Amino acid sequence: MSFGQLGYDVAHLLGGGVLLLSFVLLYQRRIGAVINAFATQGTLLALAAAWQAHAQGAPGLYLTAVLAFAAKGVLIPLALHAIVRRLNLHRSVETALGVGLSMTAGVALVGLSILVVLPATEGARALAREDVALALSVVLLGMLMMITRRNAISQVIGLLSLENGLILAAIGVAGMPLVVELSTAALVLMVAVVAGVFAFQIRERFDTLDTGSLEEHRGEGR
Amino acid sequence: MRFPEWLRGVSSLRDPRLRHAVLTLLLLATGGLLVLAAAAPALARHAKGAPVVLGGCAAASVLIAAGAVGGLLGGPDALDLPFGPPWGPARVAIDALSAWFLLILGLAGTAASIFALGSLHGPEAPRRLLPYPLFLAGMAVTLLAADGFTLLLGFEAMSLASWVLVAHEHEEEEANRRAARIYLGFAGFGGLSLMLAFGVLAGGAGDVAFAALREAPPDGWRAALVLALVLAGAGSKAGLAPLHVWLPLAHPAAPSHVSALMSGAMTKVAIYVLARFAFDLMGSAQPLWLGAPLVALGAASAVIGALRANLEEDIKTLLACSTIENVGLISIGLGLALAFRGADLPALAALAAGAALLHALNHAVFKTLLFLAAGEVLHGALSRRIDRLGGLIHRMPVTAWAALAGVAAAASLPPLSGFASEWLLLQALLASWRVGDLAFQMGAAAATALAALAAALAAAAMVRFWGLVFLGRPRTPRAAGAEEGGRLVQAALILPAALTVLFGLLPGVMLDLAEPALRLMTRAAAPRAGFVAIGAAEGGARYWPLLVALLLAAAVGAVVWAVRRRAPAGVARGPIWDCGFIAAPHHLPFGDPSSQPTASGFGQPLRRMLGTSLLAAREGVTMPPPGATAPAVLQSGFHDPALVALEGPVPRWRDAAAAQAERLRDLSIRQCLGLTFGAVVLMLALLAWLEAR
Amino acid sequence: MAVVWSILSQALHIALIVAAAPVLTGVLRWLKARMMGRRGAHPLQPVWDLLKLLRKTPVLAENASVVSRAAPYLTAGAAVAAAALVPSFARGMALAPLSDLIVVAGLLALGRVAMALAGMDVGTPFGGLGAAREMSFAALAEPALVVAALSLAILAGTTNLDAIAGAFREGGLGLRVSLGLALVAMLAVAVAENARIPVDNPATHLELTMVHEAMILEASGRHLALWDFAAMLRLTLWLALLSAVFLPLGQAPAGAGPHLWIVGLAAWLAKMGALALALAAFESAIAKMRVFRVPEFLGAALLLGLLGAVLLFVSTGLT
Amino acid sequence: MPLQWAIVFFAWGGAVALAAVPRLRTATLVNVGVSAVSFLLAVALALQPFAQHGWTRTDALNTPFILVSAFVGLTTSVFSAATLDQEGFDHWRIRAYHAAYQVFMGAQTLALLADNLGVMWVAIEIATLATVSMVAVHRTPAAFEAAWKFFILCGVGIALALFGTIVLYLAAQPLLHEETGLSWAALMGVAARCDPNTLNLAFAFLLLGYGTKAGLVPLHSWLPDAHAEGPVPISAVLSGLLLNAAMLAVLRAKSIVGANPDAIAPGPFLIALGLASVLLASVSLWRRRDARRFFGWSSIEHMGIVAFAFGLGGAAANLAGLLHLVGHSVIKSAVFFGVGRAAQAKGSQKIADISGLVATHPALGWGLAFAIAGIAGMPPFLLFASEFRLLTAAAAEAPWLALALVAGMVMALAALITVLQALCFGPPTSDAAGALDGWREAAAAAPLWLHLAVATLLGLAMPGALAAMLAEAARIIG
Repeated sequence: MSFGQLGYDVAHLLGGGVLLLSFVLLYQRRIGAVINAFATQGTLLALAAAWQAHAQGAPGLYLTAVLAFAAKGVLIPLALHAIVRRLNLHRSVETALGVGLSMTAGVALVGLSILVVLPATEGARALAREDVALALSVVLLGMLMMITRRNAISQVIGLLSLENGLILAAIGVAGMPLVVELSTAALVLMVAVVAGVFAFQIRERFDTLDTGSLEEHRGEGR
Repeated sequence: MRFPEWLRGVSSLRDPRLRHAVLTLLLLATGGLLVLAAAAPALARHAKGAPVVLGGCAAASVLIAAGAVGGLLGGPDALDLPFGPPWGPARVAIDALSAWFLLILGLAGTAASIFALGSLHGPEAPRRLLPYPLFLAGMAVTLLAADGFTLLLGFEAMSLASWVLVAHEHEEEEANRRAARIYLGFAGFGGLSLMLAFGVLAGGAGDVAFAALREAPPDGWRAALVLALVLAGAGSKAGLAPLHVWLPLAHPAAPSHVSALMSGAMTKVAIYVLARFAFDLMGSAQPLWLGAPLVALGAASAVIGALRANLEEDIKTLLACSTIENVGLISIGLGLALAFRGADLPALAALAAGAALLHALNHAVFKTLLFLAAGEVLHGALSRRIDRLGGLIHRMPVTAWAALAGVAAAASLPPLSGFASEWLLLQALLASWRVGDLAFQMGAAAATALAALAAALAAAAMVRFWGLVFLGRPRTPRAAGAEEGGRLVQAALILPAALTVLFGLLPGVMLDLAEPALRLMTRAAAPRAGFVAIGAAEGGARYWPLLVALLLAAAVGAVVWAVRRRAPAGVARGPIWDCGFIAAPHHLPFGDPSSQPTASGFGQPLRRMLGTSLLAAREGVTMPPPGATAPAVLQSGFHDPALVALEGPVPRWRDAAAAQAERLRDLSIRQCLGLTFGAVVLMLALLAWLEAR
Repeated sequence: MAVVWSILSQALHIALIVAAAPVLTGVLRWLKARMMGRRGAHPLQPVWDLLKLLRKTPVLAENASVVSRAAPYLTAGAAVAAAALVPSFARGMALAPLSDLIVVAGLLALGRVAMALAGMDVGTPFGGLGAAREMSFAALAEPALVVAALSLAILAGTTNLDAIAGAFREGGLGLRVSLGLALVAMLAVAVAENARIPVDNPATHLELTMVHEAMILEASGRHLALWDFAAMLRLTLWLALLSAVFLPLGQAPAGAGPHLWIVGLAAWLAKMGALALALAAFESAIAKMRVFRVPEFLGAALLLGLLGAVLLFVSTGLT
Repeated sequence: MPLQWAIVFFAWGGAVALAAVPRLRTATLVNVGVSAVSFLLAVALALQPFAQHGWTRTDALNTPFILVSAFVGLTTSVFSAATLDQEGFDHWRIRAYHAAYQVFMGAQTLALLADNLGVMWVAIEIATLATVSMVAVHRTPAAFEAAWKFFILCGVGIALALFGTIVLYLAAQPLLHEETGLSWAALMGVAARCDPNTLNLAFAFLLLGYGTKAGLVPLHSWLPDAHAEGPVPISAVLSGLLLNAAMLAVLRAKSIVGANPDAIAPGPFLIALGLASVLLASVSLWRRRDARRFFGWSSIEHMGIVAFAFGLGGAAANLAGLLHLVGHSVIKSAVFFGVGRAAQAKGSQKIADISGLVATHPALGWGLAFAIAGIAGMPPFLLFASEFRLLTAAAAEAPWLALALVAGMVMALAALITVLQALCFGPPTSDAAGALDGWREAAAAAPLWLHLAVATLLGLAMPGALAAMLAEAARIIG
């Protein structure tokens, strides 16, 4: 299928949506809003997976879609909300890149990924190429978010959206074997991360979630 | 007819089966040493354990010496061991060059082992017992190796074993730990440098077997790089300036018999590696300048070492410095041989190489002797500091006279061994003008002056050593109560002393024995000079040690006879005229030490003449107020510039770099992620750029 | 026949030089005294001194070891052996093959070391002081001598004194500036080796300045006689060496018969006399320098020697 | 069930069983038993002919490392049996620890065995998850900091690796049918015909992803802290085994890209990362005050050397790299045994608090001394052979790079010697609590000496079959 066909357009639309939400995550300051944006991204990803399942006729991807929706669209956001409530952070507004700056950085990263991917994937189908480009952008934006946020939860969300990018890439490549297994495994990793931050934050009872407060505790000091 | 030639003429020595036997004998001796090392921890528990181990070491050393002579008289032979590195067998071989140095190792090892055996008191700690055979075995392996890996295996094993021995008193003194630390650091550095040297030499083929290396001799910058790396690796091990700083620290820290081996044998093993590279592996078609760095560094080491020997106040450190001087002289000889060979003067090349080899042998013997004597002094008078010794000739006559033989040889006095080899070396230096190149001639003239200066400085140092330790009056009660060692110890001292005299009287025989090694190095033989003489060149100057000795004896005899005819026999004894010093107080029954020359006082003239400029030496005299009876005190000290550089700027640069690196480590998690992110973006940008092109 | 002549000449040479040593010293002292306006002692005075000392029983310190007793004989013996090797009136003596310059230097070093050790034997301050200075000066004199020997070896192709003398006698080397420089270097070395002014004052016993005398301060009787005799012999040896190498005129060639020896003998005596006169003039003309100026003196000698060698390189390179 | 899977699932079954054992003594013994059986299984596997079996394969490249990891796993379990009570675990943590240990061992073996790159990725992720919890197990702030950093950085790294895997499939997609799409063997087969640019992209992500796990500068930040916290045995296997798996993953990726003539040459990237690692570690070593962190940094240095070797390529350098990996596993785990035991005995892992070991604990002290000397590349251990091979090859190929490498190695060597003498020599410091009874002290020192013996054997008399296997592997990775 090529440009101008329905399948292509829908897949493109969904991928673009995921990317757009990455931008939202990037400049969204309020923690609650960040979590919601992430939930939306997860849902969109699930839709994308479902559509790919339909388009490629790969029933396995439906499973991926369901998992993605359940975990990323519902459970993890709820868990994160719970943490936020437990540590009453929902008011907390934290420094992120300003809109303009985050936009420019993001656009630059998207440009870079397109510059890299499109010539790199001439062999592959147009849809796959688009998808990989979008996925790479999402990955890079996720990393950018991780390094611009001090708040542990925002960092986790950055990692999660980064992983969304991976799933996006995985489902985009038609006929990828093990895609379900891989996405599941990645999901497990993410859940583990959330559980980790959960256990870790609660146990430590840091008055702040600022990861900077960890630095003092490095072994053998400074 | 040269002496060994009729021996060589005996057909049975040419028999290949005999050559195999020689190599097998040497390998068995080495293996035996390894077995001893393995068994040492268990044996150390029993009272008879230590004597078994050390006796075994002595026996193995004798075997090695015997095998070496066999190797010199017989021919070369090679063998592949059934084990080795993961990529091939370990190759061993014996040829004239390695045999010559094996002879050195055997002689030094025998004396040292007997001494250790004799100075045993009760059970020996495993950490002192186990490394010793390993040390000997490591040196033997290095000399027997026929490929780069085996050579370095032995080289580093030798370093590691001796490091344990250098650190044997680690609990007592920080100084020993520092010595051991610096020593092992230099050892590792040397090993890595030699690895690179083998790599550059092997080139693309990557085969480090000697046979393969000889096939493709390097040229141009590769040859220069190989030489530089070998000088860094083997040179640092031998104690060539400026990488000699570890030597005066490490050699004294070890037990005396180990110090003797380190100075007598280990430095020679390093010299062997140097010679093996420069004369054998790098091929014979090397340019003249290849010898220049050896001559320059050798001259520098000779002067620095000899001068420091005049300033040190610890007898073992003093001897270690004199080792640096002698290594420098040997390296001058090797460098000249290289230059002569490059200038196509084979006879002179053989002369210089002969001087180097002969001096290596002589130095090994007399330095072993001197270190063993120092050990005996330490054992008898419980101190290594000159200012706590004195007058020992009365209490330890055997040690004193044996040491005197070594001292005279080290001071290069005729007719002892040191003079013979240094005479050859001077002849080689005096002939160096025959190399056409003017710059080299000037350099060689300077080297001649420096070599002579070093020799004379060594004489001064040796007079200072022997005179202050064995002559004069005891400076401490312990020195006054010193006692001679047991029979074995005396034997261990007399053996090398006898060899020193013997090699001094028959240098020609030893030179003839070394002839195959010289052929291997320079494709020529040392100039013939008849049976009892050594000669500079055909029809050139000659040195007839036996006749000179006879002449000297006759002259002394004549003088004695003449004096006896006119003078009354016997002497009268009286108190010393002590230059008006008041009589010593009662708490000093052995006289007032402060009315005797001290170590630093004796070194004063040379410290002022040369030390201030070369070693940043300083001194200050604190005079007592007029009328006080307190002695004036002379404080003095000096720095070895190389050591200052090693412990000054180098650590500063390192710490500066480390400080920068720490900044990287202090990053927060986010910044670490930033590093990863940066790496990804950089990589992607690079790819985009690559694809754009 | 030649063998007989060579042995004869050798024996004659030894007797001559041993006899000449004290006389030369006497003459030297007499000349110096004359130049300074004193009458001076009889030239044979040193001989009488030696005989007198020989008759006396030496006194040794209680803690003197055998070194004190053996060293004088060794030093004197070494001096005799060295002197036997330096050609005087004739070449081709029996021991000519042994007469290597470096061997001679080695024998002298042997004597020097023995003297230094004797000085340190009883552990008095002066002995150590003298030994330290003596060895230090020697350390600087040695390279100067060897560098001078370098020039000779380049010109004569060997360090064998007999051969060098022969080469300079026959080989029309002509006057070379480098030879002159070598001569200066060797003169400086000779002055230092023999403890003459300006390096040392043979006539003083002033603690702070003396070098040679400090070592033998303890010696007496026959030992002192031997020390003095060795010193005289060394002086004679050096003068003989200089004359043999640098003014080889009149020397009888190898294998020549007695008739030529007469000429050589006369020439040698004349040369020695001239050198003694020069030395006396030199010593009475200048003052002794401070001990720690000596290195500069010897260093200059060394540099002159090196300069001579370098000039030779250039000239050999050109021809 | 084929042997390949048997090894993995036996370990995981053991993990399940161990999770149910609360008593320390029984748990440690069961752990040793499971490890011993796994070791026997690994030997049996190594004796079988090479084969590809579904998602797994055995070839010359991974068989030696499977043996090594099974061996180190066994000795480590023995060490932990002797010293675990020093960690002061309650019974929950005892269960968790042993379960995690076997899960890690199974995942590690799977990661080595995997032919399918996806499976390899999953295995490495499982190994990471299993160890993270162990790094944090002591619940000190420092432990949490180390675990959190380990987790986040390696999480990102693994994510990058997954992306690389996906792109790699994308590259091979036109040429392969679905099921074999991620098989390394199949990819090697078609690599030459793949789109080079796609391969480049995949390699970039695989290198950075698995390079993070291998602790290559600048992706190394997590390594020293993760190796310094948590129980000693975990440090030993983290440093000794997990790094091998990551490095092998990098190698598989490199070999695929290297098989395509039009793709970028992977060598220079590896050389750059390797040199950076060696140089940075060699200076950072001088600032360490914590013994276990010190040896964590030394792991970075050695991984740098290995990366340099593989970057150099060619039979000699590759062989050197493989030998170095094996030797590093054996000796570095031995070093961690020694340091860990010393830290337990002295009650602190600060270098300043440990001194004079050879006087108080001769077996431990001398063992540690020689292990550190071995890490520093002294004979007769295997690392000496590998460094010799590497430096000779490097000096022949690129002398100036070799000089830079040697500069770093000399600096690191000096640091190692300094610490060696600080720990083992000098006036002994007083022991804290934690003296073990006789046989357990012996059992704690035995693995150390066994490792030294093995390292010597491998260095000087490596069994011919193993040597041939490694030489073949050096040829495989090109």
